[in-house]
Parts: sequence; C-alpha cells; structure tokens
Amino acid sequence: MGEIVFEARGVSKFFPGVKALENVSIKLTKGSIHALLGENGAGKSTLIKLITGVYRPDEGELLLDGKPTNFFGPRDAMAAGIGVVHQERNLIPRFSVGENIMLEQSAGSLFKPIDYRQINADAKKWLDMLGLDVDPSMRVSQLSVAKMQLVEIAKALSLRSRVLLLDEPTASLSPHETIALFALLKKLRDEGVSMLFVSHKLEEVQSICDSVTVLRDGHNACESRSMAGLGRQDLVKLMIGRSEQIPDWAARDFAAAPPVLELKDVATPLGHQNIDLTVRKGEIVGLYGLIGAGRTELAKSIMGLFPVNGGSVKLDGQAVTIGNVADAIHTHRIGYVSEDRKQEGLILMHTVLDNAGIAIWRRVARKFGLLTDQSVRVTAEPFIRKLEVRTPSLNQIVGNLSGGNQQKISVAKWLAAGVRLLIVDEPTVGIDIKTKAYLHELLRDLSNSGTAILLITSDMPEMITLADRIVVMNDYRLAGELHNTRDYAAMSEGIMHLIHRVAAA
Amino acid sequence: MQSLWRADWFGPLVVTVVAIIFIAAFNPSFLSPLNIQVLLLAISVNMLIAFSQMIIIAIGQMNLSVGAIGGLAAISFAGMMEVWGLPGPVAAVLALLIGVVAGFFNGFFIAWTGISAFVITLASLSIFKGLNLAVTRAQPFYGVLESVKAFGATTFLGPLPWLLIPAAIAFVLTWYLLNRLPLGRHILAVGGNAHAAELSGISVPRTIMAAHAISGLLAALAGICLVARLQIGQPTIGDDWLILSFAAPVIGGAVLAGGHVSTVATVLGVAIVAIITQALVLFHIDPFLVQVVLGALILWAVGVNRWREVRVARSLKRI
Amino acid sequence: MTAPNAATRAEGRVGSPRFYLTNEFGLLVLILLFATIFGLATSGFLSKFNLFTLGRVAAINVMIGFSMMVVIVTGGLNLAVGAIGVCAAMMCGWLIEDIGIVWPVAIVGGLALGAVLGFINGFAVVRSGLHSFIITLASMSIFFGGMIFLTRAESFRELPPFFSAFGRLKIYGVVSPLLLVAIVVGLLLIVMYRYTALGREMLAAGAKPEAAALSGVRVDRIIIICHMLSGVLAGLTALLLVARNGAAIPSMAGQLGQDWLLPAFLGPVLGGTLLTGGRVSVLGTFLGAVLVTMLTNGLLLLQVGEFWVQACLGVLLLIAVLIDKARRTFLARRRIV
Amino acid sequence: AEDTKVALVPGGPHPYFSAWEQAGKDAMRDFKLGAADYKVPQKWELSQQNELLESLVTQGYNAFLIFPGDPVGSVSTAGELADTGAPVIALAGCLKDPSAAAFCFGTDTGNSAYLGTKELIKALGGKKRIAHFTGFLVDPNTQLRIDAVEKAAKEEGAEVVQVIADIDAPEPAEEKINAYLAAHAGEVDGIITTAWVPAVVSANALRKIGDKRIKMVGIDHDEVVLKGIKDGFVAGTMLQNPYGQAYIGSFAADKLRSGCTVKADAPFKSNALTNKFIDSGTVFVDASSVDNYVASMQGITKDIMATFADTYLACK
Ligand SMILES: Nc1ncnc2c1ncn2[C@@H]1O[C@H](COP(=O)(O)OP(=O)(O)OP(=O)(O)O)[C@@H](O)[C@H]1O
Ligand SMILES: Nc1ncnc2c1ncn2[C@@H]1O[C@H](COP(=O)(O)OP(=O)(O)OP(=O)(O)O)[C@@H](O)[C@H]1O
Ligand SMILES: O[C@@H]1[C@@H](O)[C@@H](O)CO[C@H]1O
Ligand SMILES: [Mg+2]
Ligand SMILES: [Mg+2]
Repeated sequence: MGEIVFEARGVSKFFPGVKALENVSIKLTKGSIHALLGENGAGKSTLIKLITGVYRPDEGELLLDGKPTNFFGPRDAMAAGIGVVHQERNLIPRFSVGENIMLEQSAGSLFKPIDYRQINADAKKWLDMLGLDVDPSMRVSQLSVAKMQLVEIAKALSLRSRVLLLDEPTASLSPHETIALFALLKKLRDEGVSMLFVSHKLEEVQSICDSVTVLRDGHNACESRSMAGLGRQDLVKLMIGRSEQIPDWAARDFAAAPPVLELKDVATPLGHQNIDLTVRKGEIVGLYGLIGAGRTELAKSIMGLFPVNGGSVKLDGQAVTIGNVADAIHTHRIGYVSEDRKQEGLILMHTVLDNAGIAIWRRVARKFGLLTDQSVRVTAEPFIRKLEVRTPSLNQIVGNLSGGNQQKISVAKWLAAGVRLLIVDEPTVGIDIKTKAYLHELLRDLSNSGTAILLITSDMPEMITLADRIVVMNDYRLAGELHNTRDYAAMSEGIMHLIHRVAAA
Repeated sequence: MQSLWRADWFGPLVVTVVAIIFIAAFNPSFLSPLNIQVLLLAISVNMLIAFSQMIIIAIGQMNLSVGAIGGLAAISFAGMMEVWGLPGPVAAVLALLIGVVAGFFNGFFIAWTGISAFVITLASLSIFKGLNLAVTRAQPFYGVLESVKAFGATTFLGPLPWLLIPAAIAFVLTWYLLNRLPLGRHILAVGGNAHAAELSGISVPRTIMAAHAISGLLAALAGICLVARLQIGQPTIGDDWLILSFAAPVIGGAVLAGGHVSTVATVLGVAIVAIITQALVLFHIDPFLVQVVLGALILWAVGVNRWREVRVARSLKRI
Repeated sequence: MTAPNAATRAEGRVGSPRFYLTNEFGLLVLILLFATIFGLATSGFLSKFNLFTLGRVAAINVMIGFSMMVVIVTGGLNLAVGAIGVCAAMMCGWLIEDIGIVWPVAIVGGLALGAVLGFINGFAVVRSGLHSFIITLASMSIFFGGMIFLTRAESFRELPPFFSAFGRLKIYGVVSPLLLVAIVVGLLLIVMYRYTALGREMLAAGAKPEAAALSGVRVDRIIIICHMLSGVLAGLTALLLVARNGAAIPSMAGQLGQDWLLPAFLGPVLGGTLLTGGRVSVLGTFLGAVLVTMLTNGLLLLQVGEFWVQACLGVLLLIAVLIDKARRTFLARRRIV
Repeated sequence: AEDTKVALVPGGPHPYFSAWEQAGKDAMRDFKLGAADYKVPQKWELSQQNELLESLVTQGYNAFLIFPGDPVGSVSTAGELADTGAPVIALAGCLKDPSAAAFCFGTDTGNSAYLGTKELIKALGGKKRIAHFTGFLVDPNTQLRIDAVEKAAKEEGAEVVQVIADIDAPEPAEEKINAYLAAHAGEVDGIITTAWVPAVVSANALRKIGDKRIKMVGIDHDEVVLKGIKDGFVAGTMLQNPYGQAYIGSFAADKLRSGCTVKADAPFKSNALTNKFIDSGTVFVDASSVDNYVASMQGITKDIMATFADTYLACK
C-alpha cells in the first residue's frame, strides 16, 4: 500500500442519547479510492464530519501525514487540503453556479473586488471536467437536484485537495452522470489524490474502490482493508452481519382485478400529452423514465397539486376531479411518497412521531378534533418498527436521524395512512441494502393486501424486482409498456429500446 | 428586455414612474424644483435608514435598534458640537464611530452567544435609547453649527440637496459591497444558507459582526443627516424608523429570511413611500383618512411587484 | 405542564434531564432569581398592591404575546395586532353606547370584528403570496385609519360598571381576574397545539408548508385560521384593556396600535417560539412576558434615575439572556443532557 | 408638609414638561414637602404611564400631579390612585368628567388654539388663508384644536385651507410640512401650529425657504420658535406655563393632603373635558415681548399663586 496521508485513530462521537461513533479508525492512502460502507445510521457521515472539522471528536485523534492535528472548523480542514462533498446539499441558492463553486477562493480576502468573468471561466473548467453543461452564471436554485449534486462535486474539486471525501455523491445522479464522475475520480487517483467514497450502491463501490472500511453501529466492522478478494456478499455480510436475500417473487396476473386508477388521454399545462395509464387493485405499476421525463410532475398532477386540463381521471371507476392535495389524501385516499424528502416529504424540525402521524391525525382524532400522542402512536408505531427505523425514541427530531432513516419515516407515514393508491417516487434513494429489501417486501405485502401502487424509480434493479408491469415515459409522453418478466437483461434492454425509439422518432 | 423584466427593481420602478406621472398630471407643482428638493431630502435620509436595515435583512436577521443607534449618534453629534464645541466634521466622525461601535456591540453579542438577533437588538435598543434619554433628559440640543445647518438646508445644481451626497455615496458603496466585494457576498451567503457558508470556509461570526457594524454606521449617518435636516438634535430622532426601515427593502423585493436584497429596488421602495406621503399632502386628503390611503397605496405598490415576480417564476423552468 | 408543543415535547418532561435545558425552565429560574433580588432590594415589591398590579400588567402583555404567537407559528407575523385590538374594542364600545346592545353580545361583536379583520389579513396573505409582514403593515394603517375616521378619535366610556369593576377586582386581594383570563387562554392554546389535529397542523404548516401540504394539510386554510385566531385574541386583549381603563379609547395601543408590537414579540421570542415558524411554546410566551413585566416593575421600584430606567432595562434583559445562555452551555458541557 | 410625597408625572419624555422638574424642587423647598419628584414614563404610552403610577404608589408617593396619557383612558387609574387616599390633580391636560381628579390645572388647549388663531389673523391683516399643523389624531385634544382653529377662522372670515395632523414626531413633521410648503406656499398666507414639534419644524421650514410673507403663530417656548420670533420668521407663539403648573400644583396637592378641600363654590371654568378647570395661563408672545418671556411666565405664576388658596381651597 502507498503512503498514509490521513488517519483517524480510535475516534468517538456522542450525541445526546446516541453513540454515533465509538473507537473508530480509518487510514487513507495516497492515490487510492477508499470505500466507507455501513447501514443507515452506522456513522459514515459523522465520521466524515469529524475528518472535515464540522464536529470535533470526543475521543481519539486525527493524524495528517502522521502528525496529530486539530481542526477547529471546516476552514482548518480545508486549509490542510481536505475537500468534501457532504451528503446534504450545501449551496447558496441565490448565488450563481460559478460563484458557488468558487466561494472558498474569496473567503480569505474580504475586500478584493470579485471578477465574475474570471470566476465563471474558472468554474466552467470544473464543470466541463464533470461533463456538466450548465451556464456558470445561472442561479443554483434553478437547477435540478442532480445538477446541484454535480455543482457541489465541482466545488470540492476546485479546491484541488489532497484528500477528497465524497458522501453519497451518486445518490441522485443518473447512470450516465455517474460514469463521467467515475472517470474523473480515476484520473484524480492517478494524480495521487486520496479519496473516500460512500455509497449504498455496491456495484459502484466494487467498480472503483481499492480499499474499504465498514462501520456497523458506530464501530469498525472492518478497517482499511484491501478490496481485493472481497465479493458483494462479503461486503454485505460485513455491513449487516448476514448475506443478502434476493427475493424471488411469483409473477401475478391482474387482468381480472378492478382498476383503481385510470388515466385516459390526460394532459396537463406542464406538458403531459395523451397519458393513458391504469393501475389495478393490488398491482404494482412501475413508471420508468430518465430524469426529467415528467414522472414526478405527473404524480403531483394526480395528487391535485397541479391541474389536469385534458382527458379523464377515474378512481375505482368513478370520474373525479382532484382539486387539491388534501382532497386526494382525505377524500380519495391517495398517498404520495415524495422524491425530495427534505423539502416535501418530512418536517425535519418535528419529531418522528409527528412526521409519521401527520397523514392520520384527522382520521384518529375524536370529537372536537381532540387527539393524543397515544392514539397516533398506536396506528403509526408498528410501521416504524417494521421498517427498523434507528432512533433513540419516537420523540427524536427527524432532522437528527441519518439520511436513510429519514427516508424510512417518509415511507412509514404512508403505510400508516392506509391509502388505496400509493404513489412512491424514488423511495430508496440513500437507503441501505438491508432496508431496501425490507421496503421492497413491505411494498409487495402492501400490494398483496390490495393497495394499488404506482412506483416511480430510476433504479432499474428496483424496478425489475418490484413492478408487475412497467410503463416507460419520455419527455412527458408515454413511450410504451412492458410486462415484467424479471429477466434483468431483457427488461433493461426493452426499456432502453422504448426510450430511444421515441427519442429517435 | 427579458432581463429587465426579471430584475427586482423593475416592478418598483414601474410603480414609481406611474405614480410620478399620475401625480404630476393632476398637480403640476409636484415637479416644481422646490418640491423635487423636498422629495430628495426625504429620500436621502430614509435611504440610509433603509440600507441600515437592508444589510441585516441580507444576513437573515433583524436589527430593531437601527432607530436607537441613529438617535444616539444624532444627539451625540449635536451634543458634541454644543457642549464640547467640536467642529462639525470631527463631531460627525465621532458620531459615526459611536454608530459602528453600537453596531459592533450588537454583532458581537449575536455571534458570541448565538442568541437571536431579535432579542439582542431589542435589549440594545433599550440600552441605546436609554443612554439617549439619560444624556438629553428628553431635551433637544440646539447648538448645531451654522455650517451643519447650511449643509442640511441648501442645494446645488438647482434642486439637488447637499444631503443627497452622503446618501449617494452610501448607495454606491452599499451596492458595490453587496455585488462586488467578498465581504458583501459573504453577508448574502450567510443569509442564504449560513451552514453552507460556514462549510465554504466563510467565518460566520466575523461576517455577522461586520454586517452589524456597517448597519450601525449607516444608521449613525442617517442620524447625523437628520440633525442637519431638522437643524436641531432631537432626542426623538429614530423613534419611528423601524417600520420604514423594513418596508422599503421589502417593497424592493428583499427576502426577510435572508440571502437576497436589492440595493436599487430598496431605493425605489424609499422613493415610493416618500412620493405617496407627499401625494397625500398635495391632494388635501382628509387627515383622518391619510392612514387608510397610505396603507392601500403601499399594498398596490407591492402588489404590482408581486405580480411581476409570479410571472417571472412561471417563465423559469428548472433544468 | 411542560412545553406544550410538538418540538419541545422532544426535549423532555419535568424532571427529565432535558427539561433543565428548556427555555421554560430557564425563564422560571430567571423569574425566581430576579423576584428574590427585587424582594430583598426594594420595600414594596412583594406588597399585595404591587403583586396585584404586576399581575394585571403582565396579563395584558401575555395576551398581546399570544395574539402574535399564533401567527408566528405559521412563520408569519401580524403587525396589525394593535390596530385590530383597538378596532374590536371600539366596536364593542360603539355597540354598547350608540346601539344600546347588551354587553355580552357587544363583546361577541367586538371579537367577531377581530376575527373578520384577521380573516382579511390571512386571506390577503394566502391569495397574494406576499409576506405577511407587508400585508399586515398595510392593513395596520388601513384598519387603524378606518377606525379613527369613523370614530373621529372619540372614546366610548358609557360602559356598564361591570367592565371597570372587572378591571379593578382583586381576588384574595392580590390576583387580578385579567391574569386568570390570560391563564385560561394559555391553557386552551396548550390544548389546541398539543391535543388537537388543528393545532398540530398549524405547527406542521409553519415548519414546512410544502411537506405539510403533501401530507394532506390545507395550508392556506390553516394560515387564514391562524390570522383569525390572532384577530380574536387581539380583540380579547383589547377588551381586557377596556376593563382596565374603564373605557374604549382609540389611543389605548398608541399611534396605529404600534405600542403593542414590542410586547407582542418579546414574550414569544424569549419564550422560545421560533420566528421562522413551526415551533411554539405557550408557557414560554407566558413566562417571557411575566419576566419582562417584572424587570420593568422592579427597576421602577429601585428608583434608578428617572431617565436611566430604559437603559437599565436593556442591560437587565441582556444579562438575563446571557445567564440563560451560560446555564445551557454549562449543562451541555457537563453532558447533563 | 413633611409627609407629603408629590409625584409629577408627564405623559412621556417631552421638552414641554422639563420645567416641572425645577418647579417641583422649588415647591419642595418653599412648602417644606417630603418630596416633589419629577417622574417620567420611558415612552409616551398610556400603559407605561400606568405602570409607573402604580409603582409610585408602592414607593409611597401620596399625591399625584398627572398629565393624563389619555383624557378618558387615565380616569380609571386616577380613580385607583385616589382610592389609596392620595389627592390627584390633572396637570397641563385634563381628565374627562367625571373623574377622581380634584380639578384640572392647565392650558385650555382649545382656547389657546382659538386665541392663537385670532392673533395670527390679526397679524395677517387682510389675507386670510391659513394652514393648521397639529399633533396625533389619537389625542382628542387634536380634534378640539382643529375645531377651535376652524371657529376662530370663521369668526374672522378666514379660511383654513389645510389641516395636517399626526406630525408630533420630527421626521414626518419635516417631510409633510416641507412637502406642503413646496407645493402650496403660494396658496397660503398664515400658519397656525398647535403642538410642540410642528411649531419647531414650521419655524425652521420658513427660515429655510426664507419666506417672511407667510406669517406663523406657534405654540410653546422652544428655542427655535423663540429665535424665529426674534428674526422675524415667526409672528408669535402661544406660551403655556408648565413651571407654574407644577409649582402651584404641588402646593395645592399638599394642601389637599393636609385637610383642605376644594371649595364647593370655587370659580372653576369649564372646557370640553371638565367643569373643574383652572387656567394655568396662556400668553401670546411676539417680537416685542419675546425678550422677557420668562418674566411674563413668572408673572402669571405669581398672580395665580397669590389668590389660589383663597379662591379654590377651603382649609380648616
Ligand atoms: N446532530 C445529531 N444529533 C443527534 N444524533 C445524530 C446527529 N447526527 C447524527 N446523529 C445520529 O448518529 C448516528 C449516525 O448518523 P450518520 O448520519 O453518521 O449515519 P450514516 O452512516 O451517514 O447513515 P446514512 O447512510 O443514512 O447516511 C445516527 O443514529 C444518527 O441518528
Ligand atoms: N457581472 C456578473 N457577471 C457574472 N455573474 C454575476 C455578475 N453579477 C452577479 N453575478 C452572479 O449572479 C448571481 C445573482 O447576482 P446578483 O446577486 O447580482 O443578483 P440577485 O441576487 O438576483 O439580485 P438583483 O436581482 O437584485 O440584482 C450571483 O450569485 C452572482 O454570482
Ligand atoms: O404643546 C403641547 C402641550 O400643550 C402639551 O400638550 C404637551 O405636548 C405639546 O406638544
Ligand atoms: Mg450519511
Ligand atoms: Mg422525479
């Protein structure tokens, strides 16, 4: 192995009621990509924050080039040549892409006039390197989540750090964007940069990482060992203590099942045209498409958030007009798991219980709308348990949970709500493989008990595992439909074919 | 044209122009040199008051003590001339210094304790106003130097009041600060997302202190200008700045949560309020109805800008 | 009774270590601390008369704080609380004096006007998408100006003796019924935020409107309801002031009702209600208002030089929040929590 | 007597009342009072004044001279003070009848405005268009002043062409008055001001535009107004007598505490608020008398003091 650039030795970090990390060690070597793996809440992000000076370790020490160091804040780490892309987005929304990327450069000299032309030119360089074609003078708030993610990566690259920490950088990237990123990371490795890479997508980890550290419950399950000889199942075992079970679900036939949702020739002011879509009782219909295809917007139109201005929407055979989300939920019993849990899925400053219960308050309330925690708990808690949410108590603030656990809450909320149609939008982004499997089982169970499910996901394996039928959408129109044979190669080829046929036409 | 329509200042500008045309059509004396001078006088000082708050809005906080700082600087300025017989410029510099120190006091406590700016500036409002009362015993200082009085009362190039000069300088510097200097960008960055700013290596506490010091400086400058304009050092100076200080930036599209203010649009916000106030006098509105009309016109002004914003938002699609 | 709200529920009940970190506990400590100091340093602080007037003044400040708090919960604010309050009080006075309606109905009439004016605010906020700051800034002018225009600034004082008797009543010689009203209103608000779907939806809508809406909360309607509630509470506060002053007077909240703005924000902010919405503390608002009222009263009794009172009040306020900050840092350092 | 502790409480911090402080000290010395202290509410707010008054009771003050924060709104507080056995006198401004105040001792604001307007019209000679600048509308005195000016103008065949109110703070006063003069200076011959701040601001404005054609009558004795009179920019001012109010008021309060009562047949005047009004005197001062305005105020005080006890009080 090469020379050790950075080392954390026996570090611990405690939060009120939570031991996030205990006696954890890791070594990063020059010119390598090091994987950091673990379930949701294992402590990966916390470790990264310790390394970058956001938190200070309660125990243990950090060594840079073998010498103990103390970081009193992010600036110290930055000055020591450590760059980071955090799991959460950290951009200034009103600033331009270019200024965001180059913000660190101005931090030193408060009165040296800013040369925007220079900034944009510099930023462009980094954007090009990532293959990201956006105008650096554009406002960040106008970008999609994926592009923001890339901007943050560009921002970290612009520091030309010796150590680069990437906390789930690919969570919201498309496969295409991921490939470009990996090419770049490999190039940096060859230039001698030492990188730490966090991801729940094991294929990615296996394709680019040289060594690996696994965390389990805040402890080292393995420390800085070579990836050589480690297979997928070995990694899984290190992470969750047992091997992965791949479900082998029987094919189901819904020809006879009554339709729950029927869209006929639906059009929206957002641009949807001629949408014909049926979801039957107990069926899971997958809606696949590339990012930007208009799937989320279609879901929101069904929910009454955006108007439908053409065609007809039928629920259980009845034509309906859904004017607002509250009606969709309370009158028509449709639920929607948002792809954007921070903005639309959760109320981060409120507790686990309040988040899990929000959709059922009205239902469980008694006379005068009176309501107790107990009555909410009775209904909501089983689902929180089922998803194995890692939280010290139901009264924990959701914002303090790890990303994956937050995602579980935003799903649990709808399981508790008991809807007849559930629309799930990218439900497993950032979720670890164990939970993902649970969630898949749960959705399958839910459909078995009669709930109709419309599944939006960009995760092809997930789509093929779960969906009974796959509808492909491209540029706000339906491109075709496939019966899911669960044959991965054939299905993914079929889907891509549908997408490109339309694109070519 | 597109970018014009998108600019924050476009809505207020349209409102301002429409208001001027409308009023002048009914009352030509509105555009008389004397009237323009009066209008500019009001705008000059109110602009400084609005900037003083705008800087703090930019960083995502509130400064309830702008008026108290301005008042303290004003009576210090007048008092130093009357009691110590200091020359005008020296007194002015010292009064500005008092403003900076007072602002820094706010910023220091906010940054150091992490207690909300609202609470800290509320407490300091009491302290600064209390010092004012303790010094003046609610009596004005009359000993304002003739040169200062002349500065507040005379004009150049026709109707342009000399008081426009400090305001104009403050305008240019504030614009430059917020649009071109790292310090100003840091203020906006902290206002837009303090955590992200911190992670980008910006010192949040230092930025907060700097913003408050600048706010104090601008408030003090406003106080000094008011002494020149009113010709006496009134202890009540600053008592009712608060509402205006927020109204003008907000009319100018400032986001109260922080991270976005517009210097140009704020000036137009100040101008709109001044024009409306003056129109109410010009048109002999029943004094008992003045407040009703003022409220309605402010709603109209912000409504126009809001309408533009909604249109702009619709035309921008995420990419 | 601890913090009656969604967020602080997470922070612990009485006795649990986290309780000692809450704002409410901190305020309680400060109140006891300063009460002891004033009790020792002045002769009259603990006299029956002083405790009575202290409670009565505090009651009004608490109520003003509540009327603002219920809108702050949504992340908005209501600068027109004072104007609405005065309008409601004048309405009540007018109904009694000029129309000859019996007082209970007149009270309902006043409160109803408060609700209507609150509705106008809420409706305008929701429909225009403008920040409530600017809407209520304008409506403050409009409501107050309308009231002054209609009444020509004349007071109504031919009220049933019941009103001023209520304002002067001393229960057990020390407790003002005004204080009891404030306590009852506080308890009702606690029940609302903690034990009703409506109250929780208010908090959800304030914390993250997008997420609340996608969870089935009718955010617009909730915001309007909050403004109406604010109007009613402002009206009720003004009616208590009518009882205290024995008349409905246009100047009872100062020019444009602006005299209420400071107490309106003080209680909630000191009490831990977030200005950005989504977190509320009814008890905190109550204690915050009581603390400030007590500091003012104590300073007046200490007879600091007449023009120095305000400066000293500011310093005390600063000291109070610093003590509180130190307490939390201390507890956190020791990992007591 | 020694055990009398008088509190002199204005409506808020305002230069008008500053003479009360010295007057209280003089009264304490001259009449051997336990105290005659000037106590100022920190802000011009009714609730602040009420809080202050309540705390003064707790502090042991037992005689109250109050400028009512509101003529109606302060009645209830005055009642509570009287309930403690302390005499209450409304000073400089009146409480609306019925109230617990022994009487009201102050300027008859309506009358003062009336007389001032007459003086203005006299100074104007033939020209008869006047503007009226006054204080806060929430202060009912403002309506009285508006009416009185209107009445005096009508009697003299003059016209009130503009009323600007709500300008008791310097900044808005400056803005509105200047705006008015800029646009309408040609349409007006005289200005009457009936509150302190508008008087100061108008005097300055006239000096600034250098207009001696427009005649102005002010109110009170602010240096700016007095200087305006000397320099010919202001025709005159309606002086009030704050010193005398506090001095004689302290004397009367002490008497009332030590067994005197208000005479049943005292020759009170009445005004719009009360039937128990005693005029503390108001004089018109113009260029000829401005140099000894202090003397004229002292003169009034001496005159009132000389007969006060005999005229209004019945003592054993
Ligand atoms: N600020 C905080 N306050 C309290 N607990 C926290 C805080 N931050 C993290 N935790 C807890 O520490 C543990 C580790 O969290 P961390 O975010 O490091 O997990 P992770 O491995 O990054 O998970 P994920 O894969 O979901 O991102 C979790 O149990 C989390 O709830
Ligand atoms: N001259 C320039 N050239 C390139 N980019 C610029 C320039 N000026 C500003 N920017 C970038 O554009 C973004 C928005 O600019 P700016 O802050 O000036 O406008 P704003 O925040 O929209 O306010 P306003 O619309 O009031 O001007 C900023 O983040 C900045 O980085
Ligand atoms: O001139 C008036 C005085 O008469 C008194 O009312 C106090 O306020 C001043 O403006
Ligand atoms: Mg993480
Ligand atoms: Mg999507």
